[in-house]
Amino acid sequence: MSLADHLPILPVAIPALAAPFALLVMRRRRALAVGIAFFACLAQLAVAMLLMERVSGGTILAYALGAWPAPFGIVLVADRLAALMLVLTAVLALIVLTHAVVTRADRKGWHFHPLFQFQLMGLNGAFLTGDLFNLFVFFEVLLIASYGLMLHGQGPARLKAGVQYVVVNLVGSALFLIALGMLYALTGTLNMADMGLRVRDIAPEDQGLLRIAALLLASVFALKAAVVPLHLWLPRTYAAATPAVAALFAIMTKVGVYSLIRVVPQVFGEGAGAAAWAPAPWLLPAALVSACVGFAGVLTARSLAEQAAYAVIGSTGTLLIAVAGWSGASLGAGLYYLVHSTLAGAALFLVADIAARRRGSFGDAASPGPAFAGRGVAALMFMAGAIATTGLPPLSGFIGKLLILQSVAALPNWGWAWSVILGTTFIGVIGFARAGSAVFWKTAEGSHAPPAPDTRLDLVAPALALACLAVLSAGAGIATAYADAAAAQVLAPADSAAAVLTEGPR
Amino acid sequence: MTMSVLEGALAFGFAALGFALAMNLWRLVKGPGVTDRILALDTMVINTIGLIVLSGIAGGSGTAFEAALLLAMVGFVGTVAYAKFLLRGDIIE
Amino acid sequence: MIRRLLPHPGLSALLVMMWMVMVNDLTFGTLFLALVVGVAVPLFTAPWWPGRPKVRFLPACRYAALVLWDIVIANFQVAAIILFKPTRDLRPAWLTVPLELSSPEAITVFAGTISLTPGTVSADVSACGEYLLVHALHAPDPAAEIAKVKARYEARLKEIFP
Amino acid sequence: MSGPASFAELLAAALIVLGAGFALVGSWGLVRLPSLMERLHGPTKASTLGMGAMLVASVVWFQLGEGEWTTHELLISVFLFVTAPISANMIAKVHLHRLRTGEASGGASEPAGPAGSPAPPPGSADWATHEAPHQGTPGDFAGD
Amino acid sequence: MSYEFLVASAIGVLVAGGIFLALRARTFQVVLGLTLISYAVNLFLFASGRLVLNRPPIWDKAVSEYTDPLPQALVLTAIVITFGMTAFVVILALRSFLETGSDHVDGDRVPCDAQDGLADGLADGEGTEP
Amino acid sequence: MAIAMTLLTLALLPFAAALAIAQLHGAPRAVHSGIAGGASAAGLALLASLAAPALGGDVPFVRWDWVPSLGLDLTLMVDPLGWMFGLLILGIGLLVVIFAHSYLYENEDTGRFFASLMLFQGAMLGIVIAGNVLLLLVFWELTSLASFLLIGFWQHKAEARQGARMALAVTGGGGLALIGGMVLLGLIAGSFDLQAILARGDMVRASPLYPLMLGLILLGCFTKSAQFPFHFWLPHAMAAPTPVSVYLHSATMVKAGVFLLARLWPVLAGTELYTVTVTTVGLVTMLLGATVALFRHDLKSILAYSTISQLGMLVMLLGFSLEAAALAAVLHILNHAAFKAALFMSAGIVEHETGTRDIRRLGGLAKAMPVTAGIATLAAASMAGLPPFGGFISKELMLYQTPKLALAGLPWLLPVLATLGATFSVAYSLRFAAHLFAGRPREAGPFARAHDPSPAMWAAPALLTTLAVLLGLVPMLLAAPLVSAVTGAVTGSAPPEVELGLWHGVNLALILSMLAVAGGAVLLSRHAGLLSLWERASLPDAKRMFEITLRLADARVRKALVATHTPSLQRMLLASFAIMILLVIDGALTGGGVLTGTRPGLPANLPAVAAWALLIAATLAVVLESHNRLRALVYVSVIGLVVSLAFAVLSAPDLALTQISVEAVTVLLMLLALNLLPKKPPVISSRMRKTRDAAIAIVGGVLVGGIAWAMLTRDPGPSIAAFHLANAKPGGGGTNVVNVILVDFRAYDTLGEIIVLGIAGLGIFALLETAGTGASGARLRAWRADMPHSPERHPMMLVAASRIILPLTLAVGIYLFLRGHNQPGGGFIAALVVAIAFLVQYLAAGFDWSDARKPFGEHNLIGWGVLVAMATGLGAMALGSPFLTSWFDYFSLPLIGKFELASAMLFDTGVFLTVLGAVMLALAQLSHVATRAARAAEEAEGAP
Ligand code: NA
Ligand code: NA
Repeated sequence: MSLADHLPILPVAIPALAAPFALLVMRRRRALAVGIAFFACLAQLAVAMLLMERVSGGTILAYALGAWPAPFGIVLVADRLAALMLVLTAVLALIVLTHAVVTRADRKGWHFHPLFQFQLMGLNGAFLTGDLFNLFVFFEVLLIASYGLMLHGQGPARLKAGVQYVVVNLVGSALFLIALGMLYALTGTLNMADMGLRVRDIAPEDQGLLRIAALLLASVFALKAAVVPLHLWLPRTYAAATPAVAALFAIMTKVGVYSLIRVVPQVFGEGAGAAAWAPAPWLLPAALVSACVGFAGVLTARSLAEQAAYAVIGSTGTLLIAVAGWSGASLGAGLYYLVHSTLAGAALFLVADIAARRRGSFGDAASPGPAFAGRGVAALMFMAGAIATTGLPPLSGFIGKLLILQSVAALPNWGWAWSVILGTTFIGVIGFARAGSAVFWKTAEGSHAPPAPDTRLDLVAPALALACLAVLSAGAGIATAYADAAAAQVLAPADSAAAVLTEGPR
Repeated sequence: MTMSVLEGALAFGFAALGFALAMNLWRLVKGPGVTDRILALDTMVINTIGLIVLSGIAGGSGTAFEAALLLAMVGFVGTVAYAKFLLRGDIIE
Repeated sequence: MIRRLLPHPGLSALLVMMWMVMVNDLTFGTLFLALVVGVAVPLFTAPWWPGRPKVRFLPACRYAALVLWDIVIANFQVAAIILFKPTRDLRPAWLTVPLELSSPEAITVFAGTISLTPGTVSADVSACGEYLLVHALHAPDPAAEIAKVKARYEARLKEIFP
Repeated sequence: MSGPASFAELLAAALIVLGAGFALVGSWGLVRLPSLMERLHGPTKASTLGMGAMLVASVVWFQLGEGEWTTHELLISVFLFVTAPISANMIAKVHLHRLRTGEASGGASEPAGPAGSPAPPPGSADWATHEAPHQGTPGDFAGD
Repeated sequence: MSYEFLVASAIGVLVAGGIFLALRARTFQVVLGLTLISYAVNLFLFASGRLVLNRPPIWDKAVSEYTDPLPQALVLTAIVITFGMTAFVVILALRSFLETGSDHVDGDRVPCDAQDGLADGLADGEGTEP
Repeated sequence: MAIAMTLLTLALLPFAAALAIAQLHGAPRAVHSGIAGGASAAGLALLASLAAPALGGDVPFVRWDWVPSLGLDLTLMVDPLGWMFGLLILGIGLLVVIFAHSYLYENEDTGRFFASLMLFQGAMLGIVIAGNVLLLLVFWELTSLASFLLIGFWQHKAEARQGARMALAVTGGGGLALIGGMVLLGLIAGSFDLQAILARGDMVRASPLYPLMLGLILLGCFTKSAQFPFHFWLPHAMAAPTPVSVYLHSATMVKAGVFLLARLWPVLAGTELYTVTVTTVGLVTMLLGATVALFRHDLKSILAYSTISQLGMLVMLLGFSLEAAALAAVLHILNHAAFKAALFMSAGIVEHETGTRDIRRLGGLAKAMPVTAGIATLAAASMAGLPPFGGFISKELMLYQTPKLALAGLPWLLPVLATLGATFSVAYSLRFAAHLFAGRPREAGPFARAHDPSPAMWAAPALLTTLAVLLGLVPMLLAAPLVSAVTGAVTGSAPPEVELGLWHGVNLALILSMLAVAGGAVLLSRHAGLLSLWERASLPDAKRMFEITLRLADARVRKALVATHTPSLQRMLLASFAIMILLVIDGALTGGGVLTGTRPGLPANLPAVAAWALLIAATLAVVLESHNRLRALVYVSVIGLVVSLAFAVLSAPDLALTQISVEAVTVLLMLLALNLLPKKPPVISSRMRKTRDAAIAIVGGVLVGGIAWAMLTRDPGPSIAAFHLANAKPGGGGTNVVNVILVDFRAYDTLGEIIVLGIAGLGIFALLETAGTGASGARLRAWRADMPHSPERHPMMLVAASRIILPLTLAVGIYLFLRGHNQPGGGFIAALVVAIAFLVQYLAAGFDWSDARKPFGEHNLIGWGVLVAMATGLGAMALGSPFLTSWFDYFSLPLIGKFELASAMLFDTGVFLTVLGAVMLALAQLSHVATRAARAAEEAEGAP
């Protein structure tokens, strides 16, 4: 095997090596740790792009770990969707890392860089795995790393929110294991492609169990995706986290969405009898309510970070409206919107941090404060982030929402979907305009300009995020074509099964 | 089918240990002090070791041995930790 | 050199024996590994065992046999007490045993012996290490009991830990 | 069944009955004896002769019944013999401590048994549970 | 009574106890609840290989039937992960208690709610004609 | 190709200018206005170059792909309608730039101003030259955003911020409806290409979705064009600098709605629904705007309401669905642009020179500023529709059309109401001129300052007024060809013959027009009385209602949100459990099947039942006595013990070992934590809550237990585990199949698992390292044990025993590690055993003393452990196999005999190191945390 054949493992191996190296050098040579972190992120981006290039033609790369053939060993499956998520993660990671280093957020607590790399390892692993139990393991990796990152810097609010975040996710993990146990008991396999084939043979008297497993598994993913009413953990967690970390967390809810997209068509698709598409009827209503609740939060949020957190809920809801269609077009629209909303959410958190860093004691409260250095630029960035998040033109949110509107128009409940998507956009516009004009336009009487921040480089990371959104908008033709192809691939599990379940090297 | 001597002995052993566990449970719930409960737990661990040894004999496999060995070590650690907690609060000072 | 390699020879011997028993396999390979463990582990743990008590090996073996025998006998005696002696006839007592042993290891073995033989439990040592507090389940004559443990165990232990 | 096997069976059976019996007696003591210090004597049976007999039964059975030497069961006994007195000692210390603090505070956090509270040792020093050991006393090699 | 019934009912009782405790108001109880739930989950996952007596999955020439080893490996992984998570949450709960002086899971009002008072300053005295 | 480049340049020029201005943010005002003016002029030139083909019927057109799957293409086209609007946008834009250059003060942020202005220009221009309706939407919303920036330019002013937000909310919100409508339109028509859509009018109007689509599109148009009841944002947008008002409210922003109605005329117009709705809304708006305008006092407010009124008229005309009416609308668009821009600029000049815009404080300005007075008066006359100005012609055309439509079945209604509107128009127009310039000054202050500005400032309005006049005098020369071509483009048919002139003989229109002029004069003469009447009537203030609605919505939503989203863990978990229960019930009810399977059960013996009873009792005890924390912990230990026993008995020795050792470490951990927590806190849950929770708990328990029962009573199907059993020895080199799965078949899981532990260790370290500082440190230092302590730290017997227990346990650890591949054991269990060995040492001899003698650091253990495990995986890659491919072989040495070496052992070493490091790190950090806090405080005190 040449190095190129090992491409699928590298997104996991690189951070898994970088993290311990960073850990071992961190205490004495911080600069070296930062260097390792940046190098690792760049390498991940390069690998992810290479992978994307390899799979964009429709090839599905299966990598049998330990050379044990699927379904007996664990396989990594790199298809278009996985590659897309990997690239997105790597891009986001670079942006967030830049921000953390520039604003010195990485020095506010212990072990930022190892935790950050482990977080990336967890994310990449979850996106690549073709094995359901392995998905659980990497969920745990990314969760435990996220606990560490979420608490980075500590302080009472973060600790209180942290307890809730951790406990809720522990319950989620427990349910994941129960669902896993049921699925193994019923199918005798853990490989998702294999499971998708074996569910066809399940006797009618066992299909009730299979359906329960499907619903439980979907609800675990919904918990991670912060779908209403399983979203209650998110606002405070994200608002309390260090902004750089919250920006990284923009992708955490997407892991839940990704898992739904990955697992439901493959395992609980047409052949699954009573369990076929079991989560689908629950998903659309939940998605609609999520979008409403999220943007209601955007309307009434009292701080920019809180607003960004609710925006994450809202955009995940919007995204799931598309996913709930389970058609090639709607899923393709959803994937495009997924990429967009991740970057947009990150941008919002980062801009909120710019304001918080410069407004002194006023922080990022959505109320008037002092006139601060770089207010104009920050205002523009906030506006751009808000435009992207609400889905106004010309940024990618608009294209994403148009795609979703068009793709769900063929569904029976399109009226609801349309009303919610357009209505929440309206609410979002009002909310962002209010908060933005209060923070970036209005000056509180008697407030003195706080000292200028130690660095103006903190504008770089949000600018990068926004630039990515601009690229995503300008290149929307290519991006949507890729997203559509990825969706088509996801919805054709037989092809993926054929690619994964070929005899391995042993 | 008649029961062999060994099977009889094992049945007695299982029953005796089962009763022993039940009596430990009674002391565990009854107390009255936390000291009694720790003692009950300690005894319970020993009876469990006995159960594992007996089931090893009954099953004809030696794989239960490590569990018994580990339980012997760990039961001690637990008892000492509880005691140290009650004596000093901070078990590792 | 030997002393540096084998900080606690008794411990090393014990470990070799224990390894052979544990692995349950009487071959040269196992013995080799047992010797490696027997040397390496005490070396590694030496910092946590600062003293270096001298132990006489043969008396120690004799002592072990004696204690085993006493355990068997005492078990039956105490079982009889638990099963048949009514609570009101029970004469539990605290015994304050003056100690002639001085090293902590020796006192611990002495106290352990008293605890292992049913009917008596070592509860505490005085702060200066001069007395051992023992609880007896049924000791109508505490003084005799104290004399018995001192004669039967402490005297022998003084030989083992000179 | 062949001769040796049945002998092994008999021996093992006897040892099992003996061991389980002592375990039962120990636990029964735990239930019926009047206070903690008395009850503390119960488990000693279970962990010494009770376990010992059952472990020997296992050795015998595997040697004579299955034809393989298994000695590692004895190791469990070694561990129990090393640790059981320490466990008992620590529980007794807790008892003494709670007895004394209960008396000091007037409340009865731990009832004294029929033997009552132990008298302090002759001399100036108290029992170690109640008094921090002085310089040069046994437990003091470590720590501090 | 079968082992199956014992295990299934034990799982049920553990889950019920765990849920009840997890819904309590203090971190310690919640942690206890999570512990109970994780016992249940480990047993559940283990049970997915069904129950078998005296057939440990240790390969042996003379034995042809074994219990299913895979769930055991999964449970092992799950136990380890659960342990890490439990350790983390215990210490997090303690740390949160130390920082805030309260071990209530819901805690006091957090900054983003405390800012409700600032809400009036949010907009520009809306509703009044300039 | 040349056309393509021209179109592209035309579209991009304003944006490029905006970018350039933003880049040169710090440059002097002249640079900014120069770039803006230059770009506008260049745009005009480009547009002029397109005049011949655009108006000649050979529409310049270019198309690039953008998002093909969406139907969103970059299609640009300049048809007559687009050309005319482009002319207005660029022409008036240029004049606005010139005007603004003088109007703005040097210290103002001209960079931001002109950049926003150019952004707006680009967006507006985009709307009119977009050849794809989705692209049009892009520009449409962009105008809302750019206008938000422009209206809010003076961000320090509350009214500017409010006005900007309101404009954004209304026009942006309407834009969203428009998005819906346009997407629907595209879906109905089967294309988003404008020309394709325009060709499919019949198909669109026949669609059952037509009414919905029409409603949505009209919402977009009406909000943008400030039609009733969405008109209220427009007057408040006057908080913008006057050049902005000129631009937005004469020629551009508000005209976008009118433009779109005209643009989609061939598709939308003609149905009764369309005609009635659009006409009525336009009529009402016209009347309302005209009426209110008469009673406003702020010059710009007067003009704003007049704009509303004039827009109402345009909308009404387009609603007629008649070619002649469309023609009138087109002409009036030109007229309105000219006179309204001139008027706004005049108002700006007046404000600039006098310092006020309140018409009640001004008067007689004709003397002080004759040029301005002349310009404004002529423009107002055009607005009033007096001959011989352009406004007259278009108004007459309008009145001429009114009888052709019977509203509510009444043919006279429309002419009457339209005339009434015209009457008010005359009145407010005349008032504007008369009250401002005629008579005597009302206040001395403003008048004293007043004088004509420099020509640079009045040149632009002068030019516009000239146009307004000429449009009346020489309409055939100036407007007819354009109006004809544009009308053709609007109606989608051949350009009509156009006859424009001041005199058409005496007809109804002329009579109505005369009536209006007379009525207007009367109204103006009675203005004072009417004003007091108006001010006494309390009319609903739309803006106030908007604000109140928003405020109320905010308060209500916030309240609901706070009520449902209090960060309550109990609520989060309740929601989670409830949802899971619902889903399980759904699955069970709809999935079908039976509860109990056919697999025969294993009969349980007495100790099994006893152990089960132990577990149940302990669980109940934990639940019932959870407030007595130490006791609860003891009960949990019992549960752990029973679970371990179950694993041991049910053929899972590795699990038993793991559970047992994890149990011990967990107890230590909990005890360490419990030391610093309250031991018996008061119970706070109410009885109700407990009952509810108990109910949920029981349901949850029954469901999970039931699932477990269903699972256990079913026979397993074929499992992949058969492969593992068959290949563990030959393929993995180990007889302990569980271990081979862990370190070989699924080593990748194990890698993740140890990393989880490692991260947990790091996270715990990060959490506790700072515990000695801040509030936590203060609390720790103030912490007093809540139970009496024995003074003895290190019990002698324990210390002595630990000296032998440590090596013995380590040996057991090594043993478990070495044999793990073949028998129960392995790296993880070994690591826990070794950790326990050290913890006993810590327990006995204290942390500091024991730790000082330890030759390894926990961080390094974790780091190296992960690296070793990774190295095993990467080593396989180096040898040309996939990551984590195992290798093993048997060797034989003299005396020692045969032994096995396997890469899995190396991997297991990594597992061992990581787990040991993580466990030790967690417990070591947690131990003596209070002591450390005190020590840290002492050091901090001693340091300075
Ligand atoms: Na004794
Ligand atoms: Na193992």
